[in-house]
Amino acid sequence: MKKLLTIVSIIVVLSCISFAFSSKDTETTGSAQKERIINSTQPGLSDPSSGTLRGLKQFFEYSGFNNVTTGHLVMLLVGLFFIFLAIKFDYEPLLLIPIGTGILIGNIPFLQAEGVNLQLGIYQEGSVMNYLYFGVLKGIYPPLIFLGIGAMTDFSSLISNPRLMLLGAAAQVGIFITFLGALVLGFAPPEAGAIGIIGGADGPTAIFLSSKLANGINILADGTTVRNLIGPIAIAAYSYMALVPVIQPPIMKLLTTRKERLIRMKPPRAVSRTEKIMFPITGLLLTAFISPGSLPLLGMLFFGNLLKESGVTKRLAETARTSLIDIVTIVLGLTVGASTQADVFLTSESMLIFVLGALSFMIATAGGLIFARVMNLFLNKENKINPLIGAAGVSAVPDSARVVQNIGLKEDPSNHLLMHAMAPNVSGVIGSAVAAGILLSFLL
Amino acid sequence: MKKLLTIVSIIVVLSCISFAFSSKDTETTGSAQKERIINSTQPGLSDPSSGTLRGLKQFFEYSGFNNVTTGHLVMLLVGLFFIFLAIKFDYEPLLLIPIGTGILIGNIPFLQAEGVNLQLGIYQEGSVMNYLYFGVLKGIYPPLIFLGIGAMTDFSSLISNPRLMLLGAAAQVGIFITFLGALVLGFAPPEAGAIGIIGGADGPTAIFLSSKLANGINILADGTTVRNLIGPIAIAAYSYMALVPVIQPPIMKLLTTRKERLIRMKPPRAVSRTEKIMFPITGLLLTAFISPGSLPLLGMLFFGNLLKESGVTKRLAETARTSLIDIVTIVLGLTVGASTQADVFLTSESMLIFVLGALSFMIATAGGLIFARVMNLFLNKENKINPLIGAAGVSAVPDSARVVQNIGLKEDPSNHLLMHAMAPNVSGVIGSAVAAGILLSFLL
Amino acid sequence: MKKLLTIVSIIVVLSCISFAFSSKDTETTGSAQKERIINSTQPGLSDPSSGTLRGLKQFFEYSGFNNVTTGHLVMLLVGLFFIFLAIKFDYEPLLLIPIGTGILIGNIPFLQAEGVNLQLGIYQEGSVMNYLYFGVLKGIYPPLIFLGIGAMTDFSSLISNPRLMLLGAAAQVGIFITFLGALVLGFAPPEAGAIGIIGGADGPTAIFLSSKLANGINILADGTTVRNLIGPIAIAAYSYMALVPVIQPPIMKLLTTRKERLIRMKPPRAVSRTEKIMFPITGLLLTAFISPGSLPLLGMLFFGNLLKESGVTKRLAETARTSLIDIVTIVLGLTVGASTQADVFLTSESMLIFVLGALSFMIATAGGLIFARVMNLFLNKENKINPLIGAAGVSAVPDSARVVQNIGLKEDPSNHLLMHAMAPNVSGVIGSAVAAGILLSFLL
Amino acid sequence: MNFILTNIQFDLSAIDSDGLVLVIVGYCIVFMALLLLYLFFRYIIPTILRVKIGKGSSNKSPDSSETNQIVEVTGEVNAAISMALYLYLNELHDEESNILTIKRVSKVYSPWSSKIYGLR
Amino acid sequence: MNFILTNIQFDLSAIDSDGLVLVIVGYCIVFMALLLLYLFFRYIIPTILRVKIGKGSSNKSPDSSETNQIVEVTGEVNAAISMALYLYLNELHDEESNILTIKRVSKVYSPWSSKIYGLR
Amino acid sequence: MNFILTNIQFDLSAIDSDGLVLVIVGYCIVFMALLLLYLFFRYIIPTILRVKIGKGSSNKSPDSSETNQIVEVTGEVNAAISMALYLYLNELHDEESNILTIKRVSKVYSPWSSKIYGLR
Ligand code: NA
Ligand code: NA
Ligand code: NA
Repeated sequence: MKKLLTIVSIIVVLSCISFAFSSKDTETTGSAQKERIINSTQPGLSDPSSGTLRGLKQFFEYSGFNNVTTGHLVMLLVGLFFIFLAIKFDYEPLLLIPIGTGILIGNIPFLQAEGVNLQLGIYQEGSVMNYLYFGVLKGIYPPLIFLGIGAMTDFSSLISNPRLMLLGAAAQVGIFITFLGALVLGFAPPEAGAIGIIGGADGPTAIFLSSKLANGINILADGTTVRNLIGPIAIAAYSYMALVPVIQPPIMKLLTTRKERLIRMKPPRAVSRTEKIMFPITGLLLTAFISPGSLPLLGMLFFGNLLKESGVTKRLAETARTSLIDIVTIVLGLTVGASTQADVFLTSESMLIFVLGALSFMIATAGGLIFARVMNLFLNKENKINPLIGAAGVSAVPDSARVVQNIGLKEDPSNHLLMHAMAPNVSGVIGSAVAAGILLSFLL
Repeated sequence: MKKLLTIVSIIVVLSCISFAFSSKDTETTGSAQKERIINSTQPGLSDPSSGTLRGLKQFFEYSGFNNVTTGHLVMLLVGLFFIFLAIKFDYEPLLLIPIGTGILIGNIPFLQAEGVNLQLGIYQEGSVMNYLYFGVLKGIYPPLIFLGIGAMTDFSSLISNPRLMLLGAAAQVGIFITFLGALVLGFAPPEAGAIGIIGGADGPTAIFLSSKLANGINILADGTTVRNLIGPIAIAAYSYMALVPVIQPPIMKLLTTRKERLIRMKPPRAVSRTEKIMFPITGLLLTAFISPGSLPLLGMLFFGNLLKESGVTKRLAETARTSLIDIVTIVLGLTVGASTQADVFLTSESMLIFVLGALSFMIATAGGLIFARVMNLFLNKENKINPLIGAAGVSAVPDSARVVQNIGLKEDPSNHLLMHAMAPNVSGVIGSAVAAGILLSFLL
Repeated sequence: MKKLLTIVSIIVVLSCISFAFSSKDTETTGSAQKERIINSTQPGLSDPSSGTLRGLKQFFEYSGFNNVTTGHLVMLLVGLFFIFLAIKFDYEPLLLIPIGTGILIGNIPFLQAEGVNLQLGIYQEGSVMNYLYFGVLKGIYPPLIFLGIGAMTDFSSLISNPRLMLLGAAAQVGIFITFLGALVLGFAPPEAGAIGIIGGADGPTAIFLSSKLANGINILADGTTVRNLIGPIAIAAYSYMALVPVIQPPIMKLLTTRKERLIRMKPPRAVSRTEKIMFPITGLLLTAFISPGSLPLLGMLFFGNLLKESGVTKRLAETARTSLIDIVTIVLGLTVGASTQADVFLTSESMLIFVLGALSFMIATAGGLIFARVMNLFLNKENKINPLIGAAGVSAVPDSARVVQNIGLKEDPSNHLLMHAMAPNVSGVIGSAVAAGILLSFLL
Repeated sequence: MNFILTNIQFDLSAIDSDGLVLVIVGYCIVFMALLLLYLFFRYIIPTILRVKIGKGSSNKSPDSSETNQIVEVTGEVNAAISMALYLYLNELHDEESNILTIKRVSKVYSPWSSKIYGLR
Repeated sequence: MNFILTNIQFDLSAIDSDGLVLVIVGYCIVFMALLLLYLFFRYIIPTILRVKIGKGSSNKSPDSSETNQIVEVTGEVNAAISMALYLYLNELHDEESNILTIKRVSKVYSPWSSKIYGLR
Repeated sequence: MNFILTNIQFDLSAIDSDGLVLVIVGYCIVFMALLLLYLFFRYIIPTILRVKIGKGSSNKSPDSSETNQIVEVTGEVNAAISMALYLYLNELHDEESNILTIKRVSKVYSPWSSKIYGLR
């Protein structure tokens, strides 16, 4: 109940407010910035007492108190809310703490006037945040994150029961339906593609694709520039990934019968070391031949996994899954958060993206569940799949697999679905990266 | 005694010599570079024996032996001296070893002639050092260092006795007095601001501010370019930070009475986890609203601290305070050291900066001590502050807090002041970052 | 036997095939790229069924299946072979796994047509690989690797018996002879210099020098641009370093008598901490004065060693030899591997480089062995050197020292040469870096 | 909310043939990619491993038995495995597993969390 | 040193009104920033925590007791804490604390420092 | 291979005076660099250390004894040292040393750490 409240509040607050302030704020900011006191040009003010007054005025001009807008305050509350969610409910804290703090840092009001560059804002040239943001804007961080993820992922469950991979493919329907939805709502095709990938439930994939398709740089066929939607898309993706334990259960219960939820699956077979080594190599070659656009993400994912499984490069795998991924996570989270600067973020597009994102997650979940039931029609009795594990196909590793485990345990406390759910869970990562590759080649 | 000798020798050697060679060296270097043998243009030298002679000559032209100047030798000695200090007396070795080695690497003489770029010097485009120096020049490394410092700092002492924060503010008087001193000595206002921050006793803050204000790039109102003072300022800041155990004690004894030095303070109260989490968040918002210019430093400091205190991002905090800060420290120290290339570093400005820096530290210490005595006038008897801890307000964490502890123990071997001194010590870091933010907004 | 087969197969396969496809592939690729379907320009295809067909066709256009050439397949096999070697025979796995995977990633076929930049290939602007490749192209990674190597190398054996350093110098003859060989085969002098350094048997040194001399950017005296040989040179260097246990033993047996191989050497003396600290400092100053061009590599090597030996910067040394070197190794290996994109790599030059590289290693080994025998002529009986350790002078740390140990043990199971072999082994690293510095100053 | 509904235009015509094609083809390819991977690991890899073993050395046979044998496990064992896997995943998610030793040591001592205050 | 004194010009007029203003305003703001932080942690945060506890669940009460209770500690205990803190800070400064185990383990064995030489 | 031989031109004239000079001078300098380093560590450093000890404090003397004394070691001890060094190098090469928990698991099997050698 508390959880439902949480998700509703996020959507409502973000959506409504983004509308309320999207048009008004620019004015406020504008007027506040008009009068910048330039010392040297003011004549006859040489006695210290009036000077001090003037100095205090200038200080006030520069301070956050003078430049604050409602938009800033809204975003600061959102940032605090993210930090609260992470600490209180332990929802994806490794992402929400950096992103939340990033939102705070990105929404400290400061003097933004023409010709004045204090090198503070993430969109100002020369600021530290701007340099760190480079890796987001150019899609460099997500592949490095995937490298680390590869070095910490065990694909055994998937290798032992490769049939379950198809569930990871089925759940990607969320991506494509959302793409259509975004088209309908007036987004340009590349923007729609980037928005659709929210349904892939993979933060790095979402950031990577939006940095390529909706980066505020590319020129569309009709001569207009695409909008920079990296911030809203990333925030939406991570928010809903954090809220997977809230979003999925009702859909899972709705789309499965009690009898289905009780299905017990055969325990997975043991997997040999050779198979584990073959997997990343085969996976890399197959997926990259089919969708070369997925190479930056999947190449790194499988490279990391090979470092782990080869058994001869343990120290590299260790570093990839600790220092390397941590450093990139810190910087990525912080800059993605900071990219939500109020005047850029609080727009009606952001709201639409949030609504589409929520739909996307629901459709993806439903897609996985329904496909699992369809598969069961073709399977003989002892090989039947518990359709709950279809929900894990959205990825959001490992949260959605845990949700499956919990729902399964509620029906039958001795039916552990986790190890089965891991297969669609990790194949969902592969599936959405392949989808990203296709969107990239068709829409770039 | 040995220590006094140390500090005097540093100042004298650096100061005098910088004068002696500031004008002469350019000539020497110039003449040595005139004649570069270009192989292909020399006709008729095709027999190997004369060729070998010619080759040896060319080798000699390129070698350090040919290009060395007195300036190089002086700086090499300085570098060796830094390394010696670090190993022998354990003065800030994590900084002095990289900086000292950097000075050696930056002062290896090599052929510098017009049209010849061997990509060796830190100021030559395409050299490795030049690429690594980018992070210094753009002020990227200092915030990352602050991230790590935040992830390793415990603000408990400050939270439990917030009154002591004011001591950290008081000591920043050194910054502003030095700013005036630098103006008097003929530095342009932005340069003077960067020099003043030496009195903040924080290496990263000093490097950050000088990279923004005195970077050799900005144009002043009168059309001249500011000088690049990053090197001298950083070296001065780190030198005096290393020498805090030498500089502070005499001033502390001079400005306090024995009775005051014996004051015992109440043990600090326990601090709850909630308060520890609230501190970085509140600190970030308050300081950034007051002085948005301090955001790059304090935003990162408090972000690091939140990673530590939130309790849900331990692995990120761990990486921030180990690999991340170590890597940045190595590269920062090395390049700051190498930026002291003799022909750039050995100037009269550098000497003035060193003198101003020493003054700055002394004034800052005095400021903290005197303010502590002033505070005592308003406090009732059982809450009196031991004014020694005012000296810790200069920051130089945790060296100056240790100095306080040692002086306190000399007067009364059972009076441990360390935990009290930590409060002004860490608030001094905040104070000088706020000051840096103000200087930045007023002088950029 | 199996080993001999291995090396022969590498050379033959790489050499022959590189010839076979160097000219043909360009045509195939060219034709495949001509017809790119641009959606918007095709009129009248609005019904979904024909649209789907068209979409499938476009998908196929983009997929690897359409763009594959024999060159791609050859390189994929090479990549798989590298991974196989690393896992099966444990040959330098820390390098061959990243390089092998890099070869796979770099040779996934994708649509490369004029005006189409899918940001996938390492040579395409904006691709992740291209950004990561920057550090190779500018010679930034190799010095960082040397920093880590310095922080993990113990120079004791060298300090205790400094005479053995000369063996590390002698083996560098391979570099210079190969340089001549490359000139004879028609390479421009800078290219020849970069090829010669393969004989230095140090991957980072080879990459560093080729990134400076044969980078596809520099302009020669006759107006032509040097070729980009970084890929072939790096691959050759690492391949032969991995194959040191195969290449060296026959030469070692050929050039030494059984009696010489039985020589026992005096155990090395103990080395004081002071000496260990003095070594990196002296080494840095001496080598840099003689050959300033070696500073980027040796400056970092000795800096790393000083971090280790100073005893006061343990945490920096620890990070340098773990996270830092691991991260750089991962990225360096991956991008060097990916730089072998078939159309760039499979040329007759690459084949020549492979042949020259093999010769280079053999000559270097011979040089070390022969010089050891020459030294013995001047040494009195109890100080005689076992000439086998001369072979360790090629560096390839620590593989060639292990080869010496193994060969020595075969002759006399109680004669452990390893600790003696380490001296020429590490001095070989210094020697080839000095040689690189000289080549750099003469040929840049 | 009224504002939102009136403002947003649902323009169904925006879904042109190109968009539909991308959706259909795209989804098919995602399926195809994972289907291929499935087929590969269901049929080809086992064949390769079997062939290799047929030719290969006897020390490879434990591998093969692992690969092909489907182990019968009782419910209790299954539960135990799941539990272990669950724990492992938790660990993976908290991502603390690999720095266990380090953390235990580096736990900063702070007097405010000390037992002498009787608060913990 | 004579050279220095004659060469440097002390130009007091360089301190113009702007400079003085910056010094006065700047120093005040630094004070203000830390004063605000002080006031916040002296008055507002405790209030918030108290309110939260007033409203909140009982499991928060240990927190509150932590926050408000000022523990009386004898001099000896105080000394012990300081000592410990001092040690901790030393550790922090040497910044070895977090890699203690590692170092102990990774200490490279080198025969030249070995006891069998009888040199140590 | 025929193709290769006919295609490649061995142009000996490409080795001009410049190239030869570079080879001769270059090789000499490499030798010189390491020779200088040798001479430094053979003669100058020991002298410095001796002078320092002559002047210096008594607590430096163990250092000096370390530096100058050449210990006689029997073949067996020598073997043992080599073994240890070999192990160390293995470790260095496998580069596992710095991560304790992991190492214990991944510790590569090495005959020298085996009990059958009776060395441990
Ligand atoms: Na997914
Ligand atoms: Na300070
Ligand atoms: Na070498």
